[in-house]
Amino acid sequence: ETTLTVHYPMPGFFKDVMDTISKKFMEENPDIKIQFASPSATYEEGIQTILRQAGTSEMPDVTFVGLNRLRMLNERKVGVDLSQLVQKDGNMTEQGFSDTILKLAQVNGKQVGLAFATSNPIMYYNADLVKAAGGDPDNPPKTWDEVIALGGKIKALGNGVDGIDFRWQGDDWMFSALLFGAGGKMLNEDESKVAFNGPEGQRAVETLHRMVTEGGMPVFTKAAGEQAFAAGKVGFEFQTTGALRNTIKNVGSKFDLRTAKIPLIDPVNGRLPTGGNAVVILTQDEAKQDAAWTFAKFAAGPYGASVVVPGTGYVPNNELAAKSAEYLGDFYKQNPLFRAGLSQMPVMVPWYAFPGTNGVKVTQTIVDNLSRIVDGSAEPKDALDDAADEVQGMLPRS
Amino acid sequence: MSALSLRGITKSFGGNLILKGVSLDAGPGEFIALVGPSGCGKSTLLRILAGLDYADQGEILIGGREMSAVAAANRNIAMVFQSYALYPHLTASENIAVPLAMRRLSRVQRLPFVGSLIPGQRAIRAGIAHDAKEMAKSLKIDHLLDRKPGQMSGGQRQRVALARAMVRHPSVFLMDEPLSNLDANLRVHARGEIVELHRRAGVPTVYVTHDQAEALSMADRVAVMIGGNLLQLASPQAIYDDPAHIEVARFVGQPRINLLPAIAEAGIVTFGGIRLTLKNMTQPKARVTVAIRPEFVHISKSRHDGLPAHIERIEFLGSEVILHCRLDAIGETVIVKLSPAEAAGLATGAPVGLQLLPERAMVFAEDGPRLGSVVAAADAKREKTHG
Amino acid sequence: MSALSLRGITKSFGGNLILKGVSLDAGPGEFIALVGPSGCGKSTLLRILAGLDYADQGEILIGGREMSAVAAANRNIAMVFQSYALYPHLTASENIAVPLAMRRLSRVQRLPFVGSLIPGQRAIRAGIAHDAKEMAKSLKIDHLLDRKPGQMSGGQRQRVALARAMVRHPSVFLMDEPLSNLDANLRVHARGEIVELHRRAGVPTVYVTHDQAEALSMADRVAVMIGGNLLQLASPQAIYDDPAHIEVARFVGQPRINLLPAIAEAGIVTFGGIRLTLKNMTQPKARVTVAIRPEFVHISKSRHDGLPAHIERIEFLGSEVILHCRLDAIGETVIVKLSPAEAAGLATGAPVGLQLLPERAMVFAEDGPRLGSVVAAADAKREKTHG
Amino acid sequence: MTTSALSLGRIIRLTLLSLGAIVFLAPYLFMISTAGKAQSDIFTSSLSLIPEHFNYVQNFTKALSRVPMGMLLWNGVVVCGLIFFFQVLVAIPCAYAMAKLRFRAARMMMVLVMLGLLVPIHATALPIYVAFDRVSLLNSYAALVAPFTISVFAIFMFLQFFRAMPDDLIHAARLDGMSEVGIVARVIVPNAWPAVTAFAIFSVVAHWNDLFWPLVVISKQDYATPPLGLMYFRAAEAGDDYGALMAATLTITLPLVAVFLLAQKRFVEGITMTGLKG
Amino acid sequence: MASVASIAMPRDPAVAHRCSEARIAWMLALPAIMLLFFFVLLPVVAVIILGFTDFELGYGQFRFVGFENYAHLITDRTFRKSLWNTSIYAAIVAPVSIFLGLAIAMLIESETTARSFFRTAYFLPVASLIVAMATVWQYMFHPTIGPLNALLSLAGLPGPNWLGSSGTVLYSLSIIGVWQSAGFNMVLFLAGLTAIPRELYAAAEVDGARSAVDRFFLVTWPMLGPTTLFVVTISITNAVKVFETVKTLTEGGPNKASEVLLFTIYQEGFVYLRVGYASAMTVVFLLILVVLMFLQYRLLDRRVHYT
Ligand SMILES: Nc1ncnc2c1ncn2[C@@H]1O[C@H](COP(=O)(O)OP(=O)(O)OP(=O)(O)O)[C@@H](O)[C@H]1O
Ligand SMILES: Nc1ncnc2c1ncn2[C@@H]1O[C@H](COP(=O)(O)OP(=O)(O)OP(=O)(O)O)[C@@H](O)[C@H]1O
Ligand SMILES: O=P(O)(O)OC[C@H](O)CO
Ligand SMILES: [Mg+2]
Ligand SMILES: [Mg+2]
Repeated sequence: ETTLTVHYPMPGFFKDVMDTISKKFMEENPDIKIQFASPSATYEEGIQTILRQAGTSEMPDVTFVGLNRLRMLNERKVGVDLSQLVQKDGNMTEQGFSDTILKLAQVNGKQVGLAFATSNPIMYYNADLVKAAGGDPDNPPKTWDEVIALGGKIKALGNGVDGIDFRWQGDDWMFSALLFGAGGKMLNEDESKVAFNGPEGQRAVETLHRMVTEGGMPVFTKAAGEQAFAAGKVGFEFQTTGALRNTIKNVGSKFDLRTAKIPLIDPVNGRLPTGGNAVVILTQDEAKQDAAWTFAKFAAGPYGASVVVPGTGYVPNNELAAKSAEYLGDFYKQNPLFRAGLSQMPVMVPWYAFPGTNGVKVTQTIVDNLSRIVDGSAEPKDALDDAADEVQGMLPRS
Repeated sequence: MSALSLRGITKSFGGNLILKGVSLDAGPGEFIALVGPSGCGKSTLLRILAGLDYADQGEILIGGREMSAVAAANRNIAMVFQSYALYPHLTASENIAVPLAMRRLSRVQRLPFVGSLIPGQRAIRAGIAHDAKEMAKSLKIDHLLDRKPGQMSGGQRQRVALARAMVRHPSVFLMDEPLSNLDANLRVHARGEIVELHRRAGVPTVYVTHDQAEALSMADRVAVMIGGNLLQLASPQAIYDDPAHIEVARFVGQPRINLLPAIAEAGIVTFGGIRLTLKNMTQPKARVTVAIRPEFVHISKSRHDGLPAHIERIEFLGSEVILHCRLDAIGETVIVKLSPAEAAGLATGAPVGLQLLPERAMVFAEDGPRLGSVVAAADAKREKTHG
Repeated sequence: MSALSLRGITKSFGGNLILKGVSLDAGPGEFIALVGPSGCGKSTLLRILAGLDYADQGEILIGGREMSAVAAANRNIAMVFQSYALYPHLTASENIAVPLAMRRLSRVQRLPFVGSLIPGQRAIRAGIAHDAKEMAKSLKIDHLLDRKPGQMSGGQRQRVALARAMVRHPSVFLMDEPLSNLDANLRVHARGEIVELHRRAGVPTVYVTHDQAEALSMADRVAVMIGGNLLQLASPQAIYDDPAHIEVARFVGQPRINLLPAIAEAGIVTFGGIRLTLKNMTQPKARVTVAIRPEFVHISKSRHDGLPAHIERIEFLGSEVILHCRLDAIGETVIVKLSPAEAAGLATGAPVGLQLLPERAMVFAEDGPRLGSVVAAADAKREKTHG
Repeated sequence: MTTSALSLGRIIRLTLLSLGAIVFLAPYLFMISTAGKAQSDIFTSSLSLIPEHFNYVQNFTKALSRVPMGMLLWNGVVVCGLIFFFQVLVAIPCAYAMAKLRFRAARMMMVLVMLGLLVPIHATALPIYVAFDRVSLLNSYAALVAPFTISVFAIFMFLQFFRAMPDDLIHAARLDGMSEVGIVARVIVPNAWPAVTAFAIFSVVAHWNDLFWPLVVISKQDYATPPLGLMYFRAAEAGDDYGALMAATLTITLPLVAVFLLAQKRFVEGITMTGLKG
Repeated sequence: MASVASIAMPRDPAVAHRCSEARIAWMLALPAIMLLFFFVLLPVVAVIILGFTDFELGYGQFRFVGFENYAHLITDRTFRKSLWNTSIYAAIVAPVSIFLGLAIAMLIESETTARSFFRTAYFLPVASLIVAMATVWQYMFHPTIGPLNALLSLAGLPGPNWLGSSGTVLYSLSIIGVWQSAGFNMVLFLAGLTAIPRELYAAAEVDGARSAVDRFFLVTWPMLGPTTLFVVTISITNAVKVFETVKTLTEGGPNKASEVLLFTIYQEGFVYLRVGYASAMTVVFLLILVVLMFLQYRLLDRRVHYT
């Protein structure tokens, strides 16, 4: 019998999901026992825990890492390269792991993990407010211009109501939603130069700026925005589809909650970043690695997805799960709110991870400069250029 | 009208009745010494007078004015606390200056920092410091003015506390054992200062002490409080020579008064072979106590001269000698006070004869009150001898 | 061999020399009273003896054994502290039992919980409780055995502290003002208990007190310490009647000895019109002080009978009366001690004549030491009168 | 001074105290109210303290069943108890030596103590973590307890307290035949109760609530402390289960409040050394 | 340590005694000294050494880089910002919580009814778990649906964006800081107040200290000296060590407006994983605290009266 210690972040999202999956897994694989390490509150704390424990006896056998932190793990040579295991299996596609999906958890061609839960940013809206402001809830706005205009009208309703909550805080993910949506890129091809302050980037920050000036977006902290939206005080909210289940619970029957695709600045070339996390194998023990691989595939596989998707709001990362009625086929018919994320799957591209040791700091720098735009203390262009300058300085020299 | 009067003060602590209706009047400028055994409620009475504690019943009048609604700070009473209660963070001179500062400086001038900016306060402060220094001089602590209480010996602290009370011009002085920690010489000196101050100030003073010499020598009247009752309030002479109650007789006088059990019947008191005739004594046969002070017992080296006794212990006290003698007849101990010259040649164990001066004997009823006075020795000779 | 001896003890606190080379020997079973003004270093000396503080120089021997390397806990000394130092968390009986438990119970038996499982400890504990109770009875605190120090009055606490020291069988007793907070009657009783215990135990005892009656009546010898020096160590009688130093004379005796400035020349001392002849007095002309105790000054109502003076103040002390008289000739105050009978009829301001008994007068050099003794009054009559 | 009637001053005083108490308790009112709300009731635009549907049972059930609350509380008790025990055991003799014995290192100790007071565990967590890993101490009660066995706060506090204890008391104990260890055990400790109780409050509160250090050294749930357990209700992203979170918080805060209620009487009773004169 | 004991027995009795006393003192203090050594001194030394390296979490080795980290610190905008923010925060929270703690303690002390209720009410924040309370404060401070702004709007005042705006975030955190620590100070002051002999107040009354203000300045304040010194020390260090609220509520934002020292260190060390640089920051942080304490003791200790 093999015992695997499994660590995961964000128990608020994943505790029930993990419990269900591991139970089922142990039923199917009686010779493998799953035991959970204390979960971490966030992706960041999760990776800190892993890096601290790397090489110690405390290191878990399996962990789940935010997609944008895989690069960091790889650079620090923590975790097992799954490429051989993928090759050995040979039939990954049949198991539902298409190349696109495998790619989400690759760094420089190396298979660092298997994407477990994937997300993309969507638009949540309060149909009651939209109606009150003269919009058509069944026909939600498709461009940022429409969103901003309607947001302004909602704000004008008064009574402490705000138009938009765009989740720009925390990390660069939502910024990349605007940037990629305009067809832009973070760095140039060889990753030596900052590229996010090109015209696409400028349109992205301009859009953010207009949400504040015209769309009725206040300066919210992360939690404040979410709470205000749940309270029915915000018209549009833009954030990960992963938060859908919780948003539904928080809103209850207070208002008519709807979701829709997030607008793209460039509807043709626009892409969206993939959020979520991947399962990573840490153990160096051969026997455990096999067991861990089995678990990784199970969790990231169709059954896992069929648990994760309804339990959270993430989009299925496994094609079998999405298509087969055995898993999720009927689910989307019955739960239209979950369709927004699903419908955006074709435009998902990997969440960009910056190279070098300053990866995390770069994201923080971008967020800090965004906040200057949102609170009106800097012109969008200036803030963007400042961010570009600072980030350029943090990129690896060679 | 009396300057200070207490009427029927009672006070109990958690069910224990400590003061059982104490009444007391003091004339203007009268000095009253309050004595009594430890724990009898002396300090409690002073605290009630000062407004630091409240009586359960009774009233307090100062200068004819009812005080119960007046806060301690407004009664204008100066008090020396038994525990000194000096401010530990202030120097001796600052301690002495506090009551003056509280009276001479305005509310604003007293504030720290701010106060020192107000015009005029400097001159006032100088005056206060001067007065404090004068007071300290008269109590011989002027060399300690910059020390804090922690750096002084017990006696020095006590004098600072005394100076703090004496520097003021209050309407009443209350002093709670203000000299207990001084050595004999210093005590005599301080006694003089207090008497002098009291004469100058002419305000009623209540003075608690457990030193009888102090009480008897300083006071106009002495109040003896025992078990929560004021048993006697009279001149020192009367308290000593003419106690109204056996407890008063027992408590006052050093060495202690001799108390001998006796039987009284039809005006004749009999004990250990002695018979005394009492004036105003009519009651039937009863147990009584005969009391006689040690200085009124004479001793003779012949055991046939008076009551036969043996010397049990001899105490040398410098200017006098105390003999403890056991009466052969009734086994009671009688204390005799002699001058060293008279005591010369006496030794422990020696047989002696004791003569009790009958005209100085007092008779008390079994429950305490005085019973008339002795007229004469009916028969001062022994009636029978034992072994 | 003396049971306890101190040799040249010096001690200074931060530059102030407090003890200036104190030497003292006590025989086995000797009771030594240590007196001196407040702050003269009495407590410090006791603490050094007990090993609680260290002398800068000098040595301490107990039973002939050098003590400097012996820790306080191993010296087997019992001490009553001036501040009681009772354990606040223990009841009176537990307080008294502590030194016994420390000695009679083994280390393991003393442990809480575990200790009570060790065989034999129950009997020992019962013995300890019994002894503690007996001790308490003899000091009249057996009704307080279950109270904690916080629930007792000062005098009661002091007796518990006394009991804690007396319950042991130490090799030396040290007592630092053990009776200061008791009222007069209780004090006399406790004095008796201490003397009795001391006699039974037969170990050297050093007893600090500021009560002269205590020192003189209890001690075999009295040590007078003034300003860090042991000025005299002698029998009570000698200390009182034959002081070796003016400071000793001034310190001992109540009321204070009369000190009068005089001039000595060729064996003749002259002051205020009186001339005394001195034995063994050879030095040339010098200022001296003549000392005479108040009981050796006689008074006459005629101012021509002796030195003319006026009565300044009369103090009534119960069994005696103290007169303060100012000598007309030299303006000095002379204190006179009388019995109430002798004082009858005297009033403040009245002129009187004072007779100083010349054979009881003592003469001291200006820097303090005694100068021979008086042989006779060369001329006890006044030479001239003023105004 | 013991007027029980409502004087003007007293009314002002009571009003001030009550208003202040309301302000200080406001977050708790919200907490209690939230613990009884359904998730959709919590964030509404209308201010209502009384839950629309009483969901106390559901939330508390969730709080108790979703995490092994009994085990968490037990771990909390064990860890806080051990920490407190060792802190007192180590700090009292040390503070006694510094306050009442003459030794040359006392000054150096004082400097060390002050330094210790300044260094937050966050600053030294990493070296300690690495050291614990080397000796395989991670994931154990020892790892949770060991770094806090030395409390400079305790030494500092006891030092202040012991300085006020009269020397004569210790002298009396020496003459009664006690060793220095005996004095600490039999005289100092029994009389240091007010200080020990006050310190107990601070120590227990700090370590019961500490999240940082358990997060660093504990990855196995067997040793999770209550705050670590609370993590199950929290996440960085959208939507926590606030009702259950508040129910869980209440569950782990109540023991502390109970401890404080028990302890406060004793230690506010006062620090009086009544075995002594004046 | 043992060397003290090994000195040959000197002849002077005082010295001999002092040695045995010192030996016992060492013995009693030894456990504390050893633990201090292992859990404070040694880790601090390790941090100092790390401060001279480029150590990063996850990488096996590291290099010594001399003062490079310190040189970098001087130009680090974030570090300077967090230094400034920490100063502001401490300058608000320490004095306010000390004053409030004292005021509450005095009010409670002079009150006869409901004492233990008030004590508990004010102490509760000390006993609260900040991870959970963060959520509550988040809500209290919510710009649109929060009760605070709801109250303000009742009074017709526009509510600030408490935690959301870089202008107010530090003050909002200060409010929480005061809320958390006033009860702590209150408890210490209560203990200090009960230790003041009642007799001194009696003496003050008799001396004519009529008003409460007089009695405060004559007795209470000076007698609280040692307690106050203790409270000041604890309050300042605790305020400078603010971390949990920032971590859980604002993550240093918006735009570093609530970046404080410990959070910056944490961020560098645990989030950016640059342990070497974080260690250099820690060293500076400790130096600042040491200097602060030194100054404080210089200024205050000699003014305080110890009974
Ligand atoms: N606050 C109090 N609570 C309970 N009992 C008290 C209190 N204050 C005084 N007592 C009791 O009241 C009695 C009288 O106390 P008080 O201090 O007045 O005595 P005293 O005559 O001054 O004694 P002493 O000569 O020893 O100073 C004592 O028995 C004492 O125990
Ligand atoms: N620890 C100390 N530091 C400095 N000075 C001290 C210390 N202990 C005592 N003294 C000083 O030494 C002198 C002697 O003190 P000690 O306590 O021995 O006096 P004492 O004779 O017992 O007086 P009392 O009769 O008042 O008890 C005093 O002047 C005192 O101020
Ligand atoms: O929450 P996820 O997994 O969808 O990831 C999205 C980013 O964290 C949003 O900032
Ligand atoms: Mg009294
Ligand atoms: Mg003394």
